[in-house]
Amino acid sequence: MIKKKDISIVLCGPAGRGIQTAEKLLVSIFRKAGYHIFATKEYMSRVRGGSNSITIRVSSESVKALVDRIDILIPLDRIALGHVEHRISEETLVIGEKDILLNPDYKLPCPIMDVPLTRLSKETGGIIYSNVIVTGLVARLFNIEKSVVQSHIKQAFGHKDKKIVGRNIDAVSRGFDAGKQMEPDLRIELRTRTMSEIKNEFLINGGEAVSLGAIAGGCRFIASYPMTPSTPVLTFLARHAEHFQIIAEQTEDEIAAINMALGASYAGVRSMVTTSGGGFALMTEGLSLAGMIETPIVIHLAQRPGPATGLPTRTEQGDLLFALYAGHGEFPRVILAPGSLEDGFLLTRKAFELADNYQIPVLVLTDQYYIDSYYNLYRLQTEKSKNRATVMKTDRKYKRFALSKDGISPRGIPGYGDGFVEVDSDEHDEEGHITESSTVRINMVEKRLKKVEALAKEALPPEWIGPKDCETLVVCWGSTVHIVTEAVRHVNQEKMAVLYFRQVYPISPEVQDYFKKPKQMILVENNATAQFGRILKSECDLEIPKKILKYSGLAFSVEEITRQLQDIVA
Amino acid sequence: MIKKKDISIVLCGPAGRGIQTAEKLLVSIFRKAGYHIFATKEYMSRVRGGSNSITIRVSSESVKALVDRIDILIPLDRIALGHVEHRISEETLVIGEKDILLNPDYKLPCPIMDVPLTRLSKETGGIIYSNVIVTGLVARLFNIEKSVVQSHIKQAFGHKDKKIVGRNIDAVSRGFDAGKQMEPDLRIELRTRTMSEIKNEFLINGGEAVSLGAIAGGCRFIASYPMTPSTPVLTFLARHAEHFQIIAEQTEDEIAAINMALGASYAGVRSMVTTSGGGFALMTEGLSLAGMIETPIVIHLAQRPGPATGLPTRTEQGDLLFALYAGHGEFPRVILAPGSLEDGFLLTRKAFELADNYQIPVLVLTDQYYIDSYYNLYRLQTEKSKNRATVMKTDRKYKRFALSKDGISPRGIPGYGDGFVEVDSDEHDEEGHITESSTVRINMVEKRLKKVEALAKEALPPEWIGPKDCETLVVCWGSTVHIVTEAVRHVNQEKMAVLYFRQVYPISPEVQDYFKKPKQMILVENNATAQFGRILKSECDLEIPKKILKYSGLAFSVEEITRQLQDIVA
Amino acid sequence: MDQNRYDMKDIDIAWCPGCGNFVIWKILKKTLDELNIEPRDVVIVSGIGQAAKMPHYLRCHTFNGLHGRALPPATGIKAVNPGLTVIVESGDGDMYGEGGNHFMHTIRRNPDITNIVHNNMIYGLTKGQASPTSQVGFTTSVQVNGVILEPLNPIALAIALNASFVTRVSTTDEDQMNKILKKAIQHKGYALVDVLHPCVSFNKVNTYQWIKKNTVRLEDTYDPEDRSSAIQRALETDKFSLGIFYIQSGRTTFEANLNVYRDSQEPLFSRSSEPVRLQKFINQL
Amino acid sequence: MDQNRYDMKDIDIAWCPGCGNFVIWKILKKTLDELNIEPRDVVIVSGIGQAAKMPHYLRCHTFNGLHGRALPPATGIKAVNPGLTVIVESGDGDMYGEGGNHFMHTIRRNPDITNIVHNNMIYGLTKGQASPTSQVGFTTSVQVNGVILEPLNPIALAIALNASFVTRVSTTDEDQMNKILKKAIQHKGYALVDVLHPCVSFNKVNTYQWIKKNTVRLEDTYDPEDRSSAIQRALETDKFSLGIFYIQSGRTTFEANLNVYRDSQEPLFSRSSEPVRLQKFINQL
Ligand SMILES: Cc1ncc(C[n+]2csc(CCOP(=O)(O)OP(=O)(O)O)c2C)c(N)n1
Ligand SMILES: Cc1ncc(C[n+]2csc(CCOP(=O)(O)OP(=O)(O)O)c2C)c(N)n1
Ligand code: SF4
Ligand code: SF4
Ligand SMILES: [Mg+2]
Ligand SMILES: [Mg+2]
Repeated sequence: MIKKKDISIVLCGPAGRGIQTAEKLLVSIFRKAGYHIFATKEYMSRVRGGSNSITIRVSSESVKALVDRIDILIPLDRIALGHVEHRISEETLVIGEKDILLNPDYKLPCPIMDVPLTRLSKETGGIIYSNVIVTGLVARLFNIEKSVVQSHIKQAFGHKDKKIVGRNIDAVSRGFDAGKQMEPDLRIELRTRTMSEIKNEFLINGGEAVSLGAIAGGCRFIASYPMTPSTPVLTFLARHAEHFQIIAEQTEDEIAAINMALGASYAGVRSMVTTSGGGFALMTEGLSLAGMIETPIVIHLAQRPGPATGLPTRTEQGDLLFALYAGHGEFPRVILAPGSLEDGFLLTRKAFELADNYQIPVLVLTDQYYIDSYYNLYRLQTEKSKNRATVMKTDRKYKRFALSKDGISPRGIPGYGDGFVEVDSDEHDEEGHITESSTVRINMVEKRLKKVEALAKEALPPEWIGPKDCETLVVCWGSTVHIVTEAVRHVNQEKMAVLYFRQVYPISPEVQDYFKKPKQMILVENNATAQFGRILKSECDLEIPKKILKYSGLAFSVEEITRQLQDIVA
Repeated sequence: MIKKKDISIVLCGPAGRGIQTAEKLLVSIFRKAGYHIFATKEYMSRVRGGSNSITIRVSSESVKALVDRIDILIPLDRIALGHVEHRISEETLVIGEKDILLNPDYKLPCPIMDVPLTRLSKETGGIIYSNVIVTGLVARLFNIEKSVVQSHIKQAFGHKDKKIVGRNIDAVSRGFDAGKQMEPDLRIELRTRTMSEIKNEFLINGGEAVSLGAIAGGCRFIASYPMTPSTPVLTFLARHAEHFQIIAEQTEDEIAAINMALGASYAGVRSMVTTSGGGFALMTEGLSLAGMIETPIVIHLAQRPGPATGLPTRTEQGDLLFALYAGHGEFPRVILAPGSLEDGFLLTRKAFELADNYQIPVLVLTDQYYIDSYYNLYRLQTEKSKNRATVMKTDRKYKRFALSKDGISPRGIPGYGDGFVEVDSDEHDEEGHITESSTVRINMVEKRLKKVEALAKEALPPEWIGPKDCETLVVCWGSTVHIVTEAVRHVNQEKMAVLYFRQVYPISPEVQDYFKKPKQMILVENNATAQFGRILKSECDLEIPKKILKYSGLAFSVEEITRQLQDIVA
Repeated sequence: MDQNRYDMKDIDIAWCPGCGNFVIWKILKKTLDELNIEPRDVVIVSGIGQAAKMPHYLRCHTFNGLHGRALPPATGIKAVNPGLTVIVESGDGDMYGEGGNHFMHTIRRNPDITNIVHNNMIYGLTKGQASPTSQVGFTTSVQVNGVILEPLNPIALAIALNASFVTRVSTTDEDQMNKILKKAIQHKGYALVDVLHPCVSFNKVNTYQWIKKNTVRLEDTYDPEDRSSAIQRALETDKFSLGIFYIQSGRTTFEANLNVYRDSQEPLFSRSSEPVRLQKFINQL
Repeated sequence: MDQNRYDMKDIDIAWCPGCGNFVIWKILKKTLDELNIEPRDVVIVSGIGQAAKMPHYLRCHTFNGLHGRALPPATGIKAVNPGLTVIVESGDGDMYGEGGNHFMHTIRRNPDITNIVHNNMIYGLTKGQASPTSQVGFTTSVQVNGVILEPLNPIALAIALNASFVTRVSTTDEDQMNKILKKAIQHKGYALVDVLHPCVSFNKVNTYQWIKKNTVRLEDTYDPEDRSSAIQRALETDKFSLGIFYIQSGRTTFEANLNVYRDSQEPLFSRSSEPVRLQKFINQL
């Protein structure tokens, strides 16, 4: 009998074989049962075939990070088994049909629960039902009631043809019964349950967190071109465009996207684009335009491994410095990097506020791991979006680029007031007309760059997670935060803390204080060249020689960071 | 009588009024006479009208930098006079027609040589001859023989209609005679002459230096889209394409340009693009592709003030950090920044060698001031371009991305040998085929980044100009070098030296040594945010708090730097 | 021309004396005035080039964006505030070269904007390289042996893409330009107005005289509603016909298709945010 | 099909079982084989998408570049080594969407390359958004209320741009595809081969049956040398005609126009550098 507080289940199989369906069913069953859930996936850049895997953690305590460890493995074919082999230990329980999964001379280091999937699925209606069969089986192992499982199936397939619903119920029941026959010591028991706490929560992934944040931030316009892993934000806003009165347009390319969004923003609505590496590269000229015409824009940049097309469906934190310096010429910007789902919501909302208040481009940096990971979370709370520099009604004397102390000019829009709103990608005077005066040029450069000071002052400080008087401080940013935090807990609860940067540029000037006490610092980044380390260096004169870097295209696991931290502090 | 070693003449007038013709004539006359010449221009982004100016320095010693000082000013209209007013001192001699140039209540602080240009030009054939008239006048002031001046006119206009040649000779002669009548104390005498030394030299500007360097580097293909100030390199190569067997193609946009050049490079010829800010922004995805497919490419990036369209015809060093981090993902690159014309030639040649040897993108960073400035220079010497990693003949086992110790794989091209040459913008295996293996990914990331070490070792060290045991070291890069060097000579010959970076990335590791001795360091950059300072900080841990920055869209003048250096060391 | 509501005070116009741009400028101001459209309701959007400097010379709202990228912001502006009259000013390089992809896809999108292209068959601002409409053999500092690419035929292209209004006019026929521009602005949907005009500084081939000689008005009996004959006429190569080649009246505009305007015509910018709606949504997820 | 010289060993093909891409793959290999072109003389250039994965499944040289950017490198390759057979493999999103500007201008440039576009009327690799050729009303995860943009007609567009070879074929008519592809590759100049094919995973509308039903071969008497009738046929909307719409045989290719090949046919890459020539030049400046 597996008795743990925290069980990790891995589903693995080729694209198109339904592991997502199994995932959805299991997650909804576990949720209903009152467990904490975390799930994430890694998948290939293809529509059918290959090997993709989903890791689900089911726990009686809050879990938010990827682990390597597999407690229960459900591989749909032999290739799938090979795909995750390095994660299998003696304590793993593999569920599946022995003959399909193993070749004669292969010795699995762990028990296998041999399920006659071929027969069972044939009895149900075909191989495509294997995913539902194993779902029933796993549910049984977790001591879920049969009727509960069946009702989940009904709910999930309810919109389909009756025959199909019936077959799926049949499939899940056969799986359930197969599970029942298994030895009782294969049963799983989660040590404690915390039902009540979770009941009111909801499950969202990173893509949804960012999308909800955009809506909360008052986004009314999104123009984008599909690109993994950034597309979910476009599809989410498109799906709910009508409900939230948003224009969601798929453009011919990324250049059109950012320029169209800038037009919409110029005309008065909060606008965004969502993109990834190569698409962002194409937007850099438009980014520079936003800087010049001081027109707010939010850019969601979901990173994936580069250069070029790279690994389209995998993860990396490799575009940070590019994001920081992208666009020709000199102009201010802000880069936010949510690591928690809550931050995905809050920071994206804040991105719209900052963009509006300072009339600048604001980047929200995520990555595939962040976008595709989810866990249960309290129901996010909305509020009327703060908007200091709200659009003003213009008068006849209106000047779009009137010089001001803080570099911010009152923002008018066409069709609201008696003034003319004129913007120009050339250097321009206060009215927005092309100029070649070097005096005006100097004033305008200074006007634009003046915003940097206030932005730095307003910068979100990093979050200190752990004991204030730690010996070792582990520095990370964005999507790695939960992984690092869990690892630190394993290594040394008392003497190690995490410093999580959710804003990576500009950096709050107080940051140096954080670095004074700890004896040792370790930097964790999901890239090869420690890009955030360079920012800390050039912006705050902080050097962190000890680094944990990963650039295989995959996210860190808790165990990986744990091991490497142990090596360093040993 | 003006007796100086070094006279600065400024021609100023609206676009389309022939100040360039006057410049060409004067320069060829002075050259023939054996003077050193430096000239540069600043001009507006328009085809007719406005006010442009050309500064020509005529000297008995080598001069290579812009001065503010005007010894002789030739303004073609009142606006022109106003345009350069701040550069006029009591010692300036203004040449022109009083009634046209001055309004009644305006008091010029200096002598004006009142020339009846309206009458003289009317006698010749119209106002368009004023430029040639003043040319004759200035020649006379410099004691040039009339016949010499006339023969220059013949040479310059020889290809035109006889009547036009005659009129121009008439115009220049009238100017000459007008000059003769002027008081002898307005005559100009250059103190020493160094005829022989200059006779063998030639005059080229920065654009030509880069273009000749490209030809010397074996460039066979250039694809580009016109953009000031980068276009001269395209037009130069296009003009001489036939002679040097080069394909020069104007593309539909910058994206096509870099991708086409990469195709040509893949197929085996040395290829380049020339562009400026916004065009470069559009190329960043292609830059990242070059990094991924390890295909050599030289990018000439002629900077102009941004953001966005900015000041299209003006100068700035504002794209350094963008150039350094442009392109998504992580891959090596080199950035060279010629300051002298000789370096324009040598470094562009070297760019092609580096690109080929390391199979990487190499950027040559110039700016408008650099491109449009010229002086006399020894005849550059060519040599067979070095090419360590020359293209190999492939065999059947050929693998384009074979792993190797230094990260460099033997480079094959299609149609030369029995192997297949396969490149892929996705992460790929040694053969160049798409892969999702994380092991291969790690190997390939490391393969690409391994080159950085060798590149750093091979980096050109900065040049130390001045006393080795200086107290103050003035650090600069690229186009400012001559200006800074001349200024330092004015401030303190003995205790001040210049450190000129011609390679700005990667930086030679020995650089730290240069910074150990001097008591004080001063950084000079033609931008607002001290971008090179950030590189010194993040790459070499060097902080230079004292900075001289300029971001008006204009180049520094010698006097400006002199003054600011004096203020700092005072 | 009399003082009109689009005139600006104290402007220094960067165009060369004698350039066709002045004619387009004059006619544009006149047409807008005659249509009785208030400057406060007009946004002129442009890219970069000599033509694209136009917004600086008219009293109205302006968005002078990036080279080649005038159409996307124009679409964005129109989408969030359909009450505005949106006019795109562009050059042949700007629109058909750098901006070619947006040209094609904006036609497909069909926002209600008027796209005026100053077609001088050359890159003016960058001092005389070939543009996509330069004729074969035309020599420049880059095309030293003459243009070898097939000139782009914007009229045929737009009709092939089923643009909803396609016209070619010329600065040599001001009267026609004025009349047609009026219709183009009034047309509901994307309208291409390709204007032939001489670049006196750099294009020594396609001069005023050349344009005069090589253009002819479409006959009065010509029916612009017939796509098939429109494209035939567009493909003719002996002379450049002037007039409205093609009108497709029935087509819905991009904005009209947007569901944000299904129940309300209020421009998007003035709608207030609804945190309660979002909270409800979150609570139901 | 028998083993042929373009077959690769041990490849894991990423396409979905039943996808039309397999048919194009088979026919392409077969055609190249029948034309007796050696793999060593072929470069397949592609962008990004499902279609664009093609180069990985043929034994020959390959340049798998960026999304939308296949034509520029193909042009560069052909220009420096005209002896190579250059084939561009692309999807409808890749070529007509992201790559639209290169599509237009490459047609104008007319390099001798064959441009095969796998037109499945959808973005396959990114899991089913509308492409420029998606039909009006087609719903997807982004176009939730259906496509509102006018579908792009690549055939009409190419003819309007005076492409030198324009054809539409379909995976439902393998025989015709094979014959026409042969001609396209043999054609000297740019050849557009738009191939209708079903995306079985995401496009549930334009299926194999739908294509079968909605296509018809151009009649045998059809004369592809007549541009005017070609464009008429291209604009027809009731059915998609299959066949060669337009051939313009006389046109010079881009490479043939390059002066580097005027006196010598030697590919550019194998010409040695000439420092002496440059020195002379410098000495005369
Ligand atoms: C991205 C980018 N590339 C190039 C340029 C340089 N540029 C400015 S205008 C222009 C061409 C202008 O030609 P056209 O659009 O025909 O306008 P015209 O000046 O002839 O009216 C070019 C190439 C630029 N500003 N931005
Ligand atoms: C610059 C850039 N933008 C977006 C993408 C994402 N992307 C890859 S393929 C593709 C569309 C594929 O559609 P299509 O070209 O029709 O090919 P198919 O998969 O249907 O064969 C997109 C949007 C990318 N790789 N690069
Ligand atoms: S350069 Fe040509 S198009 Fe531009 S303003 Fe001058 S004449 Fe007109
Ligand atoms: S996604 Fe569609 S086009 Fe791509 S391989 Fe699958 S069926 Fe074919
Ligand atoms: Mg033009
Ligand atoms: Mg497709």
